[in-house]
Amino acid sequence: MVQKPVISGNKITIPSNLEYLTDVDNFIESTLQSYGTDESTIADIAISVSELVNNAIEHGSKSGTAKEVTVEINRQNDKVQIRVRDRGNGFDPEQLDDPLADENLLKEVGRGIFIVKSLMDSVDIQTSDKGTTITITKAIK
Amino acid sequence: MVQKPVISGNKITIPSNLEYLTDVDNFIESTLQSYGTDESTIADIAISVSELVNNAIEHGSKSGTAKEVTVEINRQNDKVQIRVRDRGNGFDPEQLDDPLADENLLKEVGRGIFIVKSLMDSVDIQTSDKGTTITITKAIK
Amino acid sequence: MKLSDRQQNGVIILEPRGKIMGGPDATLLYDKLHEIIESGNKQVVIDLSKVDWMNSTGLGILISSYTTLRNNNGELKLANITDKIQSLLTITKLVTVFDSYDSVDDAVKAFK
Amino acid sequence: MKLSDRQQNGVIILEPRGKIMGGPDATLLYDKLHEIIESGNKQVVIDLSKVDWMNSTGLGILISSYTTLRNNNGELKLANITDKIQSLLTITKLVTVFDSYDSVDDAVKAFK
Ligand SMILES: Nc1ncnc2c1ncn2[C@@H]1O[C@H](COP(=O)(O)OP(=O)(O)O)[C@@H](O)[C@H]1O
Ligand SMILES: Nc1ncnc2c1ncn2[C@@H]1O[C@H](COP(=O)(O)OP(=O)(O)O)[C@@H](O)[C@H]1O
Repeated sequence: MVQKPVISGNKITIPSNLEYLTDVDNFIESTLQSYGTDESTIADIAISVSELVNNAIEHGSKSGTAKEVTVEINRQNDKVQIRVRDRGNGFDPEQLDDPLADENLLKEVGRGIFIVKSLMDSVDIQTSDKGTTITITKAIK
Repeated sequence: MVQKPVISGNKITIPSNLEYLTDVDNFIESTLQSYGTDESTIADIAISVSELVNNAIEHGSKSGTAKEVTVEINRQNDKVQIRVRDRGNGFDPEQLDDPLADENLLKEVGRGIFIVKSLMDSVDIQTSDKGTTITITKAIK
Repeated sequence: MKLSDRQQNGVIILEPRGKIMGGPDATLLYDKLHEIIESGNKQVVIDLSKVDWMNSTGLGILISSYTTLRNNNGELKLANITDKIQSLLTITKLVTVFDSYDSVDDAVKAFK
Repeated sequence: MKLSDRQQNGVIILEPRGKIMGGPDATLLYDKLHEIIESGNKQVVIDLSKVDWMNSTGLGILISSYTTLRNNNGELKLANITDKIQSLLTITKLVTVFDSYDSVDDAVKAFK
């Protein structure tokens, strides 16, 4: 298990602690810059990755045994694909509250996945009691 | 102007700062004990005085020049009378929000004077742009 | 006011003691509550058995604990409400807001 | 995120800078807000001009600032919302909650 952020190639592994959010962000944003991605797209992807890493740490690793989170970034022609993985107990993506419902409007939480879905072109959620892997893609020029 | 709580006879004067709430409370509760007042009545009076002193500091002195608050306690036969005075800009006691209205139920503030009125036998509010003096009385045995 | 906290079956029990009258009292409980929420615990019981009395500041602290937890998908329950506090909750109509129990054990069980 | 604050005509202006992504960010703004409320100031503007981007944690911080101030008889206004933040507020329907202004001056004036 890593004790601090470890980058190897296109992948960063962090101990499950919110203090490492900025390390993931630096890694993702600099990789996207090296692809020549425009600023607005970088922001959309960075926002989405931060949502998923927050969730992996706060909801995922909390319950699991392996307290680390990995984030992998790949370029495929004119799109970028990012995969965030934790080893928690998973969740049921069908059971999420609707953040647009009146009774949830003033809740401080519950908008993360909703925002990722609206900013990204595709969101794939694989989740079981052994962990969660969420893969997002977004077109870049 | 006093720099720390000063007790002279039946009166305590404090600098206008919430850190001195406990000094006023100690003074009032020990005076009431010396009158032989029962515990439940002491609590009702202590709660009410704490409301008025909070207000004198937070709402009263804030705007005024003399940043001190005085609290005077008197026994009159079978009742106790307490007077809390600040030198602030006063307020309009007719314009208070109703803390029982649905839209105010989850407000964190706005119940002080309402509680004083329900716990005390009488509440007299004298207020002008030169300051506020509130006198409460409660029967004791 | 003094404040201590412990865990029981994954539920956080907060135990304020003394008088809740204002000033630093509010900050103390507020900070503790945010520490709790940030560490991922969202089921909280406030045990009021050791509170001599509270004023409207105390009620404000209970309300802010209630709304903060609710808005973070957590939940607050009260336990061991004393007669004095019960009568304040009644006259202010706040009895209708809080979920309260006769003992900490009952409150903790109610989270299941 | 970094945070600075100043006063203008009795209104507190909070200026977060950088990215608001979670972790310590929430606590920082929360603590500042409670310091402000306890010192008796209840009119607050959050100037968003220097925020690169925020995620749902940032939105949660804005909501908690809004509700906390409202529940203490105070008021929150937003100023200089960037395009990125505007689109988040729109898709989450939070545009309907916040009062927002094109400049800090306009927001401060609106408190009169
Ligand atoms: N990686 C994960 N592991 C376990 N549960 C998760 C994970 N990601 C999300 N969840 C669950 O989905 C819910 C909604 O997530 P999200 O929309 O990001 O809102 P928030 O995290 O603010 O509650 C979370 O409260 C949590 O219960
Ligand atoms: N001594 C005072 N000087 C000036 N204004 C006061 C004073 N006492 C009360 N007020 C005003 O009356 C309002 C209601 O007071 P209160 O019922 O104690 O609720 P709270 O203090 O929680 O707002 C206060 O918000 C304030 O505007």
